[in-house]
Amino acid sequence: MPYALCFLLFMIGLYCAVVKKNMVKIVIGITVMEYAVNLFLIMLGYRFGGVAPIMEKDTLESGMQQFLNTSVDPLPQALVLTAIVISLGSLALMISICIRTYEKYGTFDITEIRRLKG
Amino acid sequence: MKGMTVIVKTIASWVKILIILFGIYIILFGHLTPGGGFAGGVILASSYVLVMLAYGREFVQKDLPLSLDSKLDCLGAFAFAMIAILGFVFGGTFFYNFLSKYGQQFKLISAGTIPLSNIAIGLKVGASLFLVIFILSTFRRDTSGSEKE
Amino acid sequence: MIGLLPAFIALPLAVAFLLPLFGKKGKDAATIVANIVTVSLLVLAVVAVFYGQYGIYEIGKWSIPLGINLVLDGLSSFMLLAIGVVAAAAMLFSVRYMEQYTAKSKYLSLFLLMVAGMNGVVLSGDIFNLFVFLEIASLASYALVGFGCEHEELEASFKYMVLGSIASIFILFSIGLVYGNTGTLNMAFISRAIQESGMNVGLAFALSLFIAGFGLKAALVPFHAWLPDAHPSAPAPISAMLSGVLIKALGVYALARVVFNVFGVSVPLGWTLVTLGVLSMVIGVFLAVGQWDMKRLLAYHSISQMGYVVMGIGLGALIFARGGSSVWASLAILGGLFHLVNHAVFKSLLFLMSGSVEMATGTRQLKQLGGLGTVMPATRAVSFVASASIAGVPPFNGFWSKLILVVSAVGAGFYGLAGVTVIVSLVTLISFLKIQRYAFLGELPENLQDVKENKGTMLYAMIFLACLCILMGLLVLIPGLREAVLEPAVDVLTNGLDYSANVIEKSQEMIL
Amino acid sequence: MVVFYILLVFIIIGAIIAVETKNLLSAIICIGAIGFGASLMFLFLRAPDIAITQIVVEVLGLIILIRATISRDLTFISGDKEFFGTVVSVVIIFMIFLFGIRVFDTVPEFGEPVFAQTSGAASQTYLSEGLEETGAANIVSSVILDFRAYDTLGEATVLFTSIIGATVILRKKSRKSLGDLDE
Repeated sequence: MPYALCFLLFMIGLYCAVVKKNMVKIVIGITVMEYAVNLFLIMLGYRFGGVAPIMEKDTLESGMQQFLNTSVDPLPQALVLTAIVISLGSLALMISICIRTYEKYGTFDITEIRRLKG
Repeated sequence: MKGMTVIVKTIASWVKILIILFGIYIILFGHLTPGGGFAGGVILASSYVLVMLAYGREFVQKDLPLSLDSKLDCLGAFAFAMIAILGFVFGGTFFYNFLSKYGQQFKLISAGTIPLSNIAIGLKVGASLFLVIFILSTFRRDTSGSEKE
Repeated sequence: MIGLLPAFIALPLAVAFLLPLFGKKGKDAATIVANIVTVSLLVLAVVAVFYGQYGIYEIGKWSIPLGINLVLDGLSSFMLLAIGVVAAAAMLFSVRYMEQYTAKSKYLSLFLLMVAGMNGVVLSGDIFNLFVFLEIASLASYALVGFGCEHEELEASFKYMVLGSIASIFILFSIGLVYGNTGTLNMAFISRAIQESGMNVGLAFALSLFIAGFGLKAALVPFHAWLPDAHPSAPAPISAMLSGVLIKALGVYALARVVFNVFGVSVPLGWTLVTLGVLSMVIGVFLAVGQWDMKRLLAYHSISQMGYVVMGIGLGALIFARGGSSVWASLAILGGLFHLVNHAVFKSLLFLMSGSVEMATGTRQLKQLGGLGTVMPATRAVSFVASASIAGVPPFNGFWSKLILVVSAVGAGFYGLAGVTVIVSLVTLISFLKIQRYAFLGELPENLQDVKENKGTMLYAMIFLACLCILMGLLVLIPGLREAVLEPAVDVLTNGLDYSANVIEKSQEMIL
Repeated sequence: MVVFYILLVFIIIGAIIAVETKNLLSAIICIGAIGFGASLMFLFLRAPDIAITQIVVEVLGLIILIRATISRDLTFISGDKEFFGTVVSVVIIFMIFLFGIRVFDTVPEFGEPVFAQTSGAASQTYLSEGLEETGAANIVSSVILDFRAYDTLGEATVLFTSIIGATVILRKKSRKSLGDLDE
């Protein structure tokens, strides 16, 4: 069920990116989609009553087996860390294209831009 | 833009140091506690963004010139690639953690190349994110020609 | 050779990190360094192909599935060769062509990053790593499409970036689904898990998202909207890179790898690929005929020619899934892959030619050109070679790959497909006659009287590719070359699901 | 468990407002709210590394996004929508949603991660051997910088590429005048 809500978020983002005509709105839609995917990946690794995959000094003493049986999955966390940075990079590039386009055309509306281009 | 009032400037100059210290802590202890090169690098970048908001862009230019910033960006990325290549030189495989046996578990000096990679990434991320925010905010708004090339 | 595999990625990356430091003064040094890098990558790729020793490289000494592995097999070395050839030619061409733009050292850096990203995609054996390198190549290409910073370039770049980002997110989402189903990210282990458990709804959905994502990157027809804007807007060497190898490495290669080696072929999948291919072939070519902008016409032909490649590969998959004769199936795949590398050569040559014409005359509208054959004889000659190749005129390379595709379609009993292939080829011929007629024959307009041929590196790059166009027919005609270059690549796809067993076995040998 | 639903519903409401509001600035503020909701969610999902990174990246991302709209005369979107096109895309997206929702039956239930059910999964080895092999107590750190360090190189490169791309896109003059060419 949490997955379904996550998928709903993904679809809201997709709707925004596909339907909206404003460049900033399109960027917002893509950002929402990225959040949805990141949440989905982290959710895949969660387990009820889990602990973070970070060892303390007393973890070794109190027993590795305990840690192994309760820790959440570290691999999706590593993936999402990468994905967040990638999305930040593409956000920066997208916004710079938006600003430059605004400077050229004076509008964020893509239908308007297409009309101006002729 | 001349910046904000004296109160804001004074507080910002003190808080900047705290933020930088916090960023360095996050970077250095990335292999022991939550955080790491990326989070710490972004925190470092945000300290200079704070100074830029408080004092205006010209002041930051004196403190951290754009050319130095982009050099740091390139050098950080190159240092990370060099760590990978050093793994090839010393261990025979790309990205081999050739220092992993040094140090003591749960101490600052442990985990071989991981803290080194964290430092390189922190440098790179901090420099590059400050650079992008700086050029985004200066674009077509100042006429002093601070943009390169 | 296997020990040198990371050099394909590390060398361009390390140089790309350092190039922006050169700045304005060291521009010439930066150009020379970048050219040395692309040429040495080409040499490495040639060594990789002809050394003929395939294997895996485990990064950081972590055996899979713990770490990430690089896989060098027939298909990836074949793609490395295509990337190396086009990158070397386009870089040589940029030496003079890019003088009309500013920020050249950053251009060179982005160019090398794009090459590194493509090499990374082609070599990677890990699905998430493939995604990361795909993003590097895509981001570099978004920035390069907008390099001119004029109205059309920015609009095209934004459109390309939005569709490309959506494609990337689709791919990431399906990576999540695959991980949720199989618990691993290594392609060999995913493939083994799928073979053990069989397909289910989740994996089928992930596969369709993969097809949509990689199809968007490859600009197959329902997803082609960005290509006719993006490819003409980029500077000419970048158009050559985009049309020549980027859509192949990020789109077709990744699609073939995922479909054949990870998920395994099936009849509906084969039909999907064939349908996508035929749609791209037909719609692309009919949209192309009406264009008057030279680069836009070439861009539409890219869609059409990619259709040939996907059709060939899909036909192979279809014949296999039906349990048909494996001779015709591998012939169809051979035709598809051979057309892929042929298209890389002649389409990049055509784009470089259009850049040369644009630089000399200042326009690329066919109606404003004419009679250039007298003032630019060398450009005219290479354009003739390239046009004849793309249209499938006999001695040139395009003819052989189209012939193989038609023969395999007829042999397997798909007469309709063979007919469509021939008709599309004829329409292609018509539209290239149009380029020849309007650009190089006829009267020279008044304002173009003092046009001069572009000398130097631009010409050398074009002549290099034109020679390849003529000589590449030998790849299928000489048995030794075919066995060295094409057959290993075809084998990777025809023995699709052996991939996982091979990789896992090699990895276990390395532990011992 | 309830906290996840509350946060997810909060995020979805934020997303709907961000998508539908006419004011660009409030849309961006909503994105910030979504980001902080996601960050809290990561914290409750026991991913503190991601939570920290998400929150700092969110701050910088907001600065970048606000830069795109502030001091522009156009913070409000005007103009009518194409009704037909909107309805068609909503219907298509809704159908994909209805089809796609069945897909999640194939992944393990929420709270029972796949790595615990698969024998020989890489994550089990990361947890059991990570400290011994790499010496890092933070397993996520050992994964991103040692086991999968090659991904991190790619990630740093993506950031580098986008920064170079942004400087290229925002440079003052893109073409030289014809006189410079003949040098």
